[in-house]
Amino acid sequence: MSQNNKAKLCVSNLDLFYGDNQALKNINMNIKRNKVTALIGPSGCGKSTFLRTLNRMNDLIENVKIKGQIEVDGENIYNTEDVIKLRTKVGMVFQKPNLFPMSIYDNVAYGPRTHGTKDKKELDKIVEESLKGAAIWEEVKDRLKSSALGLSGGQQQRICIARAIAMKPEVILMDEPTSALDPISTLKVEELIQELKDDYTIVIVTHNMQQAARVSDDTAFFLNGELVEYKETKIMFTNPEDKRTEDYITGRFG
Amino acid sequence: MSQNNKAKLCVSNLDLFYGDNQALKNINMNIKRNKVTALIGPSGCGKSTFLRTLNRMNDLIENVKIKGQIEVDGENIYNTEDVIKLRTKVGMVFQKPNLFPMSIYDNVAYGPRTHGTKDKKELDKIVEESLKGAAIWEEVKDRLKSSALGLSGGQQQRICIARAIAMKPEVILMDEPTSALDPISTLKVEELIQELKDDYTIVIVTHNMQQAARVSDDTAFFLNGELVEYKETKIMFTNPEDKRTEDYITGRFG
Amino acid sequence: MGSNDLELSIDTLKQYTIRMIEKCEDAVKESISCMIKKDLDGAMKVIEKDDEIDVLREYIRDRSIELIALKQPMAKDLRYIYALGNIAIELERIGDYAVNISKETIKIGEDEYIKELIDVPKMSKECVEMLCDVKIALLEEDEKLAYNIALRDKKIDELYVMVHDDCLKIMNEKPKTINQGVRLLSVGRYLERIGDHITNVCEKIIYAINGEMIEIG
Amino acid sequence: MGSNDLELSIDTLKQYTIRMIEKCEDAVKESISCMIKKDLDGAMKVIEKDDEIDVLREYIRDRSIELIALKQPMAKDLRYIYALGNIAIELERIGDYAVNISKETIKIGEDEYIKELIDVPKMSKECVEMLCDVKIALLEEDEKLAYNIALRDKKIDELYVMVHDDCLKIMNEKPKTINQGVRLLSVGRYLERIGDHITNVCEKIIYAINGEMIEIG
Amino acid sequence: GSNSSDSSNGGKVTVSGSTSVGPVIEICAEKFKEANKDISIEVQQVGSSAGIKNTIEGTSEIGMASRDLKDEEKKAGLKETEVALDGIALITNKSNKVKNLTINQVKDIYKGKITNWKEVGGKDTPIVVVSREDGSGTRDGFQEKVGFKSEELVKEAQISDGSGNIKTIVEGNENAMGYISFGYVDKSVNSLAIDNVEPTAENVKAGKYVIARPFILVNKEGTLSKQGKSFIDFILSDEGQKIVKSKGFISIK
Amino acid sequence: MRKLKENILKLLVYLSVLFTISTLVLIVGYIFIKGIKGINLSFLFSDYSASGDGGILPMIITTLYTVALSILIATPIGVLSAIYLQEYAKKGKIVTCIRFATESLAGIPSIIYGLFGGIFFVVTLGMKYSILSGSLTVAIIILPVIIRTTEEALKTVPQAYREASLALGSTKFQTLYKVTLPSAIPGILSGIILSVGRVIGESAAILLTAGTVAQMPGGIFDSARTLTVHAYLLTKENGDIQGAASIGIVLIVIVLLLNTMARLVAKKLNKANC
Amino acid sequence: MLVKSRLVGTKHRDNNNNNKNKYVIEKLAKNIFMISAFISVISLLLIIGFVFYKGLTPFVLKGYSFIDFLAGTEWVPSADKFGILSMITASIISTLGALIIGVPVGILTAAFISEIAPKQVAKIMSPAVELLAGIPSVLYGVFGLSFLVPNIQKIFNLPKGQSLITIIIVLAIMMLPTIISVAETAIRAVPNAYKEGSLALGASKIETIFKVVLPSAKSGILAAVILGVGRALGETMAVILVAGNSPIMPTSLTDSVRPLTTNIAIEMGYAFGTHQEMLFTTGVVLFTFILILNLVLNKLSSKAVD
Ligand SMILES: Nc1ncnc2c1ncn2[C@@H]1O[C@H](COP(=O)(O)OP(=O)(O)OP(=O)(O)O)[C@@H](O)[C@H]1O
Ligand SMILES: Nc1ncnc2c1ncn2[C@@H]1O[C@H](COP(=O)(O)OP(=O)(O)OP(=O)(O)O)[C@@H](O)[C@H]1O
Ligand SMILES: [Mg+2]
Ligand SMILES: [Mg+2]
Ligand SMILES: O=P([O-])([O-])[O-]
Repeated sequence: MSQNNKAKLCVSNLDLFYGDNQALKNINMNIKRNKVTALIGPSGCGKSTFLRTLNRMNDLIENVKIKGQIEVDGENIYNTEDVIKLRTKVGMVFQKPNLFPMSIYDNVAYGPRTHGTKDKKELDKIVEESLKGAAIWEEVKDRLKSSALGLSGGQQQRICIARAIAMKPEVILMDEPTSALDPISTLKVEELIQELKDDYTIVIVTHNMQQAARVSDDTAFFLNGELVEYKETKIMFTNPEDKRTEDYITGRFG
Repeated sequence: MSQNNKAKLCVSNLDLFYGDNQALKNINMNIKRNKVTALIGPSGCGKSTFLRTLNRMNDLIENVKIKGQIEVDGENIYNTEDVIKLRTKVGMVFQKPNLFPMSIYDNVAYGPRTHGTKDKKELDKIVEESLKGAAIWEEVKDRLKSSALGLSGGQQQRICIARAIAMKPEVILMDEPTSALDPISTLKVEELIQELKDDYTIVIVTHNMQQAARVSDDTAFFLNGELVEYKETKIMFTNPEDKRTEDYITGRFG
Repeated sequence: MGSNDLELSIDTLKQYTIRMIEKCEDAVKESISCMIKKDLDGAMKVIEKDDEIDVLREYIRDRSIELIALKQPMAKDLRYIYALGNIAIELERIGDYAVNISKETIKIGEDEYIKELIDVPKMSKECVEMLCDVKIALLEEDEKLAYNIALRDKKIDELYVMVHDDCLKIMNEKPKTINQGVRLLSVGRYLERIGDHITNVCEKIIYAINGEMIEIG
Repeated sequence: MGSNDLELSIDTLKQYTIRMIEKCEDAVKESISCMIKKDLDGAMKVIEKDDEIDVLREYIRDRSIELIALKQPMAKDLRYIYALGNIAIELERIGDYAVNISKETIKIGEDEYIKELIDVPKMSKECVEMLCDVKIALLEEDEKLAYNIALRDKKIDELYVMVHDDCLKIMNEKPKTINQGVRLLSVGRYLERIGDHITNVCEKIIYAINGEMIEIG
Repeated sequence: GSNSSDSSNGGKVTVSGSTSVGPVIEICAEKFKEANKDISIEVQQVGSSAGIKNTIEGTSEIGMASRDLKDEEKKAGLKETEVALDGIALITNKSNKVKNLTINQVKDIYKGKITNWKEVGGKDTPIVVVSREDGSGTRDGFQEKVGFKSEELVKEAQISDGSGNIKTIVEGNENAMGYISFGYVDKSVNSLAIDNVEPTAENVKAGKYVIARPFILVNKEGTLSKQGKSFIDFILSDEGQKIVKSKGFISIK
Repeated sequence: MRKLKENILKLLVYLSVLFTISTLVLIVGYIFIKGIKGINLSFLFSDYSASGDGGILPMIITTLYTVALSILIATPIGVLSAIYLQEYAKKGKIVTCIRFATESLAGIPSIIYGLFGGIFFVVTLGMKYSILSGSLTVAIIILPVIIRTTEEALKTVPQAYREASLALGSTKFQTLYKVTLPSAIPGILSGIILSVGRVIGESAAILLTAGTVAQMPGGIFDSARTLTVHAYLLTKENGDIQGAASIGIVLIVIVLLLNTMARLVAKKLNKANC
Repeated sequence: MLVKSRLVGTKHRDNNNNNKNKYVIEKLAKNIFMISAFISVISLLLIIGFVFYKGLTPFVLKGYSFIDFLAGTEWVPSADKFGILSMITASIISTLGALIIGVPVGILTAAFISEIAPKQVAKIMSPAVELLAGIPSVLYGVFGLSFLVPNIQKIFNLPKGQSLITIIIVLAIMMLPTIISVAETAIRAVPNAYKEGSLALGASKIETIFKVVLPSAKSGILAAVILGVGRALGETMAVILVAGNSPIMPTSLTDSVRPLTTNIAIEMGYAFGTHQEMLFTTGVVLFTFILILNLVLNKLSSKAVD
């Protein structure tokens, strides 16, 4: 397959159907390594669906039919049987902070433990590194053993990110990661996303154009399952090419 | 009481306690007639609490103690026994569209019916007018009898507004009315709010500073139960006086 | 509100800009015609009227900042607001030059002109016509037109060279004319600058329309 | 990112603005010193170097639009971005005037000056000093300083009047000097304009700091 | 399943059937076990028919019935052993003045021909007839001796599925009349004389009190275990018959 | 007018509440008044005697046996089925079918279970009247209860937990035992406790399957009599209302204990979870 | 501001572990779960099989008429007369009667507990209702027989207290806890937002309950009612003691009747042969009622979801 050297994820000719209903139409998109790529578009345009194809979370839904190719580092993810490996490589953070009802420590250690890391010291190290990576270490280091659900929304979401990081993934997918947070927590998570891009390739779905503008390097605009426009964020928001993009981002849509 | 001629609601020296915890501290605020007043501030600063004192929805919560005065058109609302009358005069729209699981028609007719309007023709008229007032008539006029829950979030929220309007209130309180909506629905509701201010005095709580900036004439910034700054929106967002306001609206807070 | 209101406001800004352009047209036209007619009172009026242009500029500046703060414009909306803010600065400058021309008129006073004013009115006419077209370009979002208007600045530059050379020639021939010559030179210079500013306005219009910032001429 | 990044970017814009001011300082200083020293090559260089100023202006303009589009700045942040965008326009103009001065230098060429250049260097010195102080005012958000700098424009205006009168006197006395006199006049005029633009820059700095748009002088 | 049949050979005798017979057999079992500690005896009170059915199906070793075997049942190869006689007493509420009825009056009452106490010398109140359920041994015996058939039973009759229930009903309702086995009669109700014959064991034994029936134990021909046999023998022994007597039934001896 | 209507409605509500409370007080009070005389240590803890003045110890033991056995049988099956239905099964005919089956089972009157158990376990499988037959029968009775409550408990586990776990590269099974089940435990437990109550209260089905032998059971293959069946037989055969009421008190106390336990367990686990 | 204290060098995980085992366990677990699930299906099939096999034998093999069975009003097993119309009628009337009392009382009590009662009161009432649900039905029967029956006889001045009305009262009491607790859950599940919405429109608390809360909870309440119906229709032990059990067509509420369930329970011990099979047939009829009820519930609840 032709492969962009800089691209971490190559999506070609992707079609996705829920039953007979086509939710994604011939998507072609190369997502750049160590960049933040934002997916924007009106509700129901397929952002989440697209995001979830990238780590095959759509497998959980019945009646989904997928055509086309998605390559991570040149390897077609729908050719492998080993979804576990894929999901380890492509982590995900969800709209609502969805920490398990366990201690902070156990939450972050969940992934490594699942994958067989048993050694206490190693786990300690992973947990610490991940929490530091998610810029939340200082805030929680003194209460790693207390329940994670006692934290504020923004802290929880950063722990979710730490939990994802603990798997040492290469790509982190985020589906509206701040839509359940207040503005201040949102800001913190946005700052974190910016920091993370040095080490990870990040794809983020957001309803909030301002957020896309703030955090992303590239932005993709979806509409009715189509990828309408995909380019550098700063160009996208100052000078989009497609009339529909223009209308959407200036609030003239619909 | 000294009363600003233009003020619809006069709040003076308002303190509110939840048990021993003071949630509002000496609030003084004159809310102008036929203007949109936005309340902004970080989570937990008391915006919702303040809003809910204005139509005594806090009465429902146990252990609430209120000091100070709130006057609507010069009448102290905590002196009257007739909460029902107050709530008829001061309508409310909530964060999530909370339509009753009835038909669109019945939802809008709920208020008038509760207050004794039985006449079919009169109800029809009220419903139509209210739906028109909420800029949703065209979208629903052909399915007034179908369930209100089949509508999109934005439509539902506008019907909530219609339902409030049907009571012919003078003041409409809105607590984060668009935070559960997608951007396009949000836009529609915002447009509506702008239209409504010709006839109503509107107070809106929002987490979204951009929204406050977009829709309001005046903005009040709350912090830790205090009213930090309260002035014309355009001045607030271009040249706030208080350092804390400045920090909050420029995202440097916390 | 929302998009609607924003558009309204951008439209308002545009309307004000158009009004400003009109005022600049008038100012330029009047300043030169007063000069020709030696209408010192008229010149005085031009100077006074510049205040109106300044007020408009302030209004547009304030509105555009407000708009940016309150409506979070993006893409074209943003470009328009930004461009109109800058256009207002250019126009204000044009107004200032008209004032400067009128000031020279007053300083020349009742002295007879050292030469027949031929090129200066031509320049002024060209400027006024350009401004008039700028309005159309702005209203109809016509980037081609804007570009073509900007190109017409060349003609003004040529005329200025002629004015400059003529004046110097006359001054050299008749040293007595120096005082007035210098003033006429300045007037020519001012008109040339007005042309430049109109070009800038055109550039900004093009930017607002398609997001490309080009330098014309 | 978030506030952090925004600050970074506003800081970057400021840095670029400072650099632009420095370049303007140099340009003004150089253009006059070349004029005095009749260093035509130097003058040529000043003209060439103006490109750098233009590039910076473009950079600041583009960044400020981007910042507005991408970061939704409010309050002071917004005022700063808007002001820096406008300051860049003013600075570019200052650069242009330096170019114009250098062009006059070149046109005067090897001719001996019709008078000793006394006031022009003074004006230039004043401008350069003002620009230097502007940097401080900008960096330290010192609105008082900015205001005081703007007030110093008066001195430049006074010097210009002197230059103007001197030149006219000489030209009237020695008609041969007309050609050069006109040029010297222009140079004075340019420096006066530079002073005006610096004033504008100061106004904008004050606006950025406290949100008040005042007209100084 | 095979386990339990093993154990029944080992030392367990399963007995099931009539709820009238049950209580007395239970006591016998208790006494029997005192002497034969290694043998356990399970007594199920599930009704005569169910007991017989269980015995036929092998679910129980011994069945108890408070009535004679039906022909169909006999055909299944059952051997019956009469272990006691039981009188069936007609009972009325304590407050009821009627103390004696003729057998024909009883019949007419149960057939619904007499519906008011006044017709038999009592107060002017309706008679509430209480009967056991169809299939009950007590009912079978009662109907046979009184002389009417199931379908002739007055339709409005209260049907109750246990002697205790009948007693409770009669105890709580002054209009009620019911019948229960002698073994359940106590002071809480009146028991009526029939044709002036008091309902006593002696009168039954003497054949004067006619409403009576036998208590029988059945077992499948040839399958009775040693323990089972010794249990039946115990019941038939003097000690066993004493228990029978002590519970108000009539010894066959 | 509006006030009047409101007052009438209010009155209706209060009448209803009065009715409910008074029936509760009446029933419980009646049973206590009738039965309290019979309650004493020897009643509770001595062996039953057919000849009178025995205790109810064998019935208590039998009840415990039945509860333990039926719960042991039904819980794993119920919980595992619920897991299948909720976590694994694809929506389709089979699931609809299973769900319908469980729902139907839940609705069947226990007398029908009795009929079934009485033939199937007692006769066909040759288990005779035994605690085992009885327990198997009640196990089927409580199966739907356990399935239902477990399903509900699983449903209340936020989908987000599962997605989070899967997205971390866990398998479904890992997700299940590390995240989903622990979160569902309080719900499952309260379902089990509910079932215990159901088993204890069951009479018709047990009567027809476990028999009525009033003896200390030697094992699960013996027939025996549970407390409820005993209460029933006392009423039916002896008209011994007082004895039944005494057992009633015991049963009510057990039910109360179970309910309190359920509450405590749910509360505790909830706390531990949050 | 975030504290940036990240360790340097984030290495990405090499995933060379073999995940094969995990997939095997995964499959195995799934199959075990599936088998468990089928046990309930098998149970149901067995029950249906046995009950229907037994119950239909007389009609298939012995030539009895099912129509006569359903339409017959005479039940004299020893005379070979099997008609259960009166029992069907009795079951239906007693269930309906119990519903008429139990449903409104139950729903209003539930509304009281969840909406009106102060927290403390609700805290006591909920477990009390649960207790009511936990009392074995035999005890209801004992209570009914020894308390209700004599009192009803007295109050209504009847020859006997065993009657439809007694059954109805006992069943109504017995279905109360079911209805209350299910309806309470349903009412509690009504989003607070509805209540606030209504109150904010100037409605009073009672108006809110009757106009918004109860209608919103209607699908849950319906489920409560249907569960209550199931309980009433299937109740045996309590009814047996208070019904009087005369197999006659009821003509008034004071008649003794024999509902379907008691017919089975009362005679099962003594029945054999055709008689026994006919009792199974009674079970089949009962069963069919319950299944129909279930289907209706399913339909209704799926409708309510829409
Ligand atoms: N599980 C599903 N089954 C069937 N259709 C689905 C499913 N999930 C999503 N869809 C449909 O696919 C389309 C895309 O949905 P998707 O959730 O990807 O949109 P989205 O862009 O994420 O919207 P939002 O911003 O509201 O989250 C929608 O039309 C939606 O109705
Ligand atoms: N019912 C209550 N009982 C006790 N404390 C309460 C209650 N409701 C709110 N509070 C407290 O009062 C303070 C103000 O809460 P309020 O809900 O008004 O904040 P808010 O500004 O609306 O926040 P948000 O933006 O998160 O909605 C908070 O500290 C909160 O914890
Ligand atoms: Mg989505
Ligand atoms: Mg709030
Ligand atoms: O229970 P019985 O068979 O003896 O009536």
